[in-house]
Amino acid sequence: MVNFFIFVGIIILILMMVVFYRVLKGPTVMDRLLGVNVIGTKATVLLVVMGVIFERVDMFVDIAIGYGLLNFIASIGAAKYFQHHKVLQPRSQWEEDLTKS
Amino acid sequence: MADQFLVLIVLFPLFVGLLIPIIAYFNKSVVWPLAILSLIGSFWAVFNTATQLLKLDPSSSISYYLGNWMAPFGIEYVVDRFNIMVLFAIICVSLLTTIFAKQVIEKELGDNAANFYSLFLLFITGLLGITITGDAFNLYVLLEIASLTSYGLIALGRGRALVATFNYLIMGSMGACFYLLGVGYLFIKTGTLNMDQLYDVLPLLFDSKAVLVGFVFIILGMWVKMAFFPLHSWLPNAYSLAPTAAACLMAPLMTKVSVYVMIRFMLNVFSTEYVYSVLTINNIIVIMSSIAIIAGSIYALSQKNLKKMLTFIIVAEIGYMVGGVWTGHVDGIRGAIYHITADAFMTLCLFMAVGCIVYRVGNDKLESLKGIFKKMPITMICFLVGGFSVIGIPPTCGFFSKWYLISGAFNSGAWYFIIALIISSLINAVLFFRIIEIGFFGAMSNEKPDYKSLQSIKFNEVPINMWLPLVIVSMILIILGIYTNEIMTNFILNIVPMM
Amino acid sequence: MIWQFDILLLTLVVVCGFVSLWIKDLMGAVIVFGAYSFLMCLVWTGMGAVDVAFTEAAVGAGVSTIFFIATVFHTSRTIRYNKWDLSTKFFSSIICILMGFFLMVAIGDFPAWGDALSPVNNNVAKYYLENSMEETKVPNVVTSVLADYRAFDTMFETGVVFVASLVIFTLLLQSDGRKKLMKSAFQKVSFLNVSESLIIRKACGLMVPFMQLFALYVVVHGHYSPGGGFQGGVILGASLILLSMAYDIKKVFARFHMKFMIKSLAVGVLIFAGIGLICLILGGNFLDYSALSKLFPSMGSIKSRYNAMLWVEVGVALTVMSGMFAIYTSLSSNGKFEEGL
Amino acid sequence: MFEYLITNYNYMVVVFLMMMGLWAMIAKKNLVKKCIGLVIFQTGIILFYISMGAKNNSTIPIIDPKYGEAAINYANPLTQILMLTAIVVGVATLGVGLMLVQRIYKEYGSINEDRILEKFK
Repeated sequence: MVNFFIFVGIIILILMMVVFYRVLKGPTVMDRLLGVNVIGTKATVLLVVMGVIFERVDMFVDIAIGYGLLNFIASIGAAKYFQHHKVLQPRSQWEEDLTKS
Repeated sequence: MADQFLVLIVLFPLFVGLLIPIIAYFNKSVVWPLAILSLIGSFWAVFNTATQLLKLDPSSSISYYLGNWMAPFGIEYVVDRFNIMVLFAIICVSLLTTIFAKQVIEKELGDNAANFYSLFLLFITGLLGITITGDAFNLYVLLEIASLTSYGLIALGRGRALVATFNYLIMGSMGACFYLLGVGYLFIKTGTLNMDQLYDVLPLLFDSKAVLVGFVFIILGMWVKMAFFPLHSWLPNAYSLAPTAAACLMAPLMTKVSVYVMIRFMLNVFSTEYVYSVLTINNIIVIMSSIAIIAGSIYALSQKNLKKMLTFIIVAEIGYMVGGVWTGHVDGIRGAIYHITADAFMTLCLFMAVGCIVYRVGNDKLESLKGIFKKMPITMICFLVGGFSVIGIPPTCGFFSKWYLISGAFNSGAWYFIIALIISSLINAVLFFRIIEIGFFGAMSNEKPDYKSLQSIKFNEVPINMWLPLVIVSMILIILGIYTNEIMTNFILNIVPMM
Repeated sequence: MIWQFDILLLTLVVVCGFVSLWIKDLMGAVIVFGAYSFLMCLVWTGMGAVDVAFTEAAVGAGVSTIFFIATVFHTSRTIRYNKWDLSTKFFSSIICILMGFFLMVAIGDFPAWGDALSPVNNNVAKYYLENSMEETKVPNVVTSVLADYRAFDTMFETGVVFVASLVIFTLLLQSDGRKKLMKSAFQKVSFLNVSESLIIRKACGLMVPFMQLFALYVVVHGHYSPGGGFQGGVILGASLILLSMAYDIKKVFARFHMKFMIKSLAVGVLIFAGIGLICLILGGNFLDYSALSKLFPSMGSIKSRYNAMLWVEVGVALTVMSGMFAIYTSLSSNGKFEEGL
Repeated sequence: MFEYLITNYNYMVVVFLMMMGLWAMIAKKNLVKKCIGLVIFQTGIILFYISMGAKNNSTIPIIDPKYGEAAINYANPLTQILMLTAIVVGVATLGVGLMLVQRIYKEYGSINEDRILEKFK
């Protein structure tokens, strides 16, 4: 049974890696933000899976809840950033800088 | 009550430091007296601990178990004849600085004064804790308390202080992290954090590479914290731009406490056998410290600003202590240990005097010191006593520590260290006699003295609570010098094992 | 510990750290760095360090990313193109490679990863695992060591939070802002008139009570499950942060004012240190909780340790909550305490 | 070889993380990037401590009669406590660092080290 859950965990990790590609490559910040959010959700599941492997689910659920409650704060913060600045792509700006100097 | 003095040393400033933000909302004028009271309480506790200690056998120590858990399981406080001296130095320096600082703080900080006092006391708490603790990880936490408060204290300064603080923050965190990493390397091989137990366990592991790397990183971390020469870049700006009161407290103490931690780890965690016999890097480090001394002195010579000059003198003094310890001769180590206390008071004397000058004159450029002897005689005489001590003129304590350092270097054959010490003394003499020339005769060399403007200068000394601590410090410098022999036989002789 | 997860996760962590240092858009770097702390949390859970993982989840996911975003918000987001500075790069790579070499050399000397017989796992740690249950009746050994055996460290750790918030608050607050802040104490502010999106407001409003309830559970249940004062405090602080993002800082200050915040910062540490002081006055050593049984004779020394730890955790939570909120408000409003992020 | 990799992989990652963090702290010119480097450096040390406290076939350090009382069944609590403290210290240092970045930007209008130094001249 433990092996099965380890297998499940590894599959989730591989799924995370697929999303991770978007986080690393992401042409705009929004891609990265969404990617990080998806990683956050996957991580919540993975925490519970680890709890099953350790045979201590009751303890790990606490962490998972805490994690779930907190991981969208960063997203809201970033959203508020874009509400004020309204630029997704700073590339043009620093290219300007580049040509000036 | 009698056995609780060790913890009371730390508790007085801690509690008052925490209470000040609350009290300041009701009454701002009681903050300064409260701070002084707490430091007097702490001084009382140190004094009682010292009397208890002196009744015991010279090589023994007093332990205190926090939470009543025995040593390797809980945290232990230890006082022996080594750190009681450092504790005395810390508590005297901070008490005198606090008495001195009232007007300066009000003038420079205004609204922020209450929070400044709180940070000030917590900084002192951190330093006292570092000195007294017997647990390697507890030392890290207290080191971080002292560092964080010092970032805050420096950043309250003027001009470029912010950028200087940021550099200090990066370097300081790097140093603390190196220390933590080094402790980790020892921990993974021994499984304990208590210094006494590490001392017992480590001799079995002397050929282990992990222990070597741990030692290197602990020493490296402390070098960053004490601004040993190639790693000194954060110090001059940070200390010369900090508010006067903060500079008076930090410049004498922070670096010296780091030197203390280094010596503590060399003597009482790793043994002298490991440091001087198993490792054979003595000569390299003594050469490095010789370079540090000469470089610090030359930088000091090129400054036009009084505070900046003093900060480079600190860099040179760090070279004295590191070099003295690493000569590997008993006299060198004794000289370095004695120099920790002596240098704390010397630096305090110089920084306080400069603080007084800045308070009256308004800046600390060398040109603006013309006729200062007539205007502020008490301050300048004390400044000169401090200066003579840095140069190493006999009745002051600077002479005796230098004498021990030279004797240690002579016996271990480190002639370059002797040369560096002599060159540095000469340069210091040039520095301070230049100030005497400007201050007393009132002119730069190729300018005609303007007697009329000198006549018009009036006696304008600083308030009594500023010059009185200054006079006390310069008295302490002379008294330490006169009683060198007693200090050596009662305290220092017993800490350094014979080799 | 599960080595398959460990290897995959650590590889991801290294890549993630590298990328966050690599990309030229600061906002992107900060967000990738958020993913870094998510992954670190999983690494620590994988090695059985649940309390550390909880702290990292609360701090990394909840708080430190927000601090970074606030800083990017108030400074600039673009990275200026620098000329290729060969000497600096050469110098720093030499230093890094030297350090890496030194550290790598010592690795061969370590006990293998996960070795139960290594000195670290046997010397002091073994004592805690075997005796903590008898001496304190707290099943979570991490809590008992944190709040009792090494309580002195924890007290100063709380002190660090106090110092950091005080430093940040003192240095960012401008003198005109200070007067305005004192005037605006506890004035009535309408919660209806806000510009933020309805969805965010409603969602956050629904979340906040549950978060606070959960945080209180974490604080008081720290003896039996992962968690304790610090984690609970961060979650409480995060709930206030969430509220001040949904409305704005002024409206949160109407309920939880700055003056009160600074006081509760100090009071938290004072509760901790005060309990220690009471022990000292009652004749025990500092922080020796068993001396409290003189005050409450019905509790034995073990029971009084158990209860004192609970109060200590409450003190820690109070300080950490107000500390995190104070740091957030200072950083996110650049010392003006008006709009915030 | 594979065995050696598994038993020492964590320590190697520690070395990589610390090298990356140190590089960022020394060589990067942007102050926010320096702060990121600082956090990576600290995480490296935390990973080092937690790795040394891991045990094969052990559960989390919360005593449960189901697993018996033998210390070998539980992960090491001591390293975890030390690192809890280190994380808190790290966050506090990070907060102070970011505060300084904001103040520096307010005074000098830039967070690039070179450009700030240019303004001093």
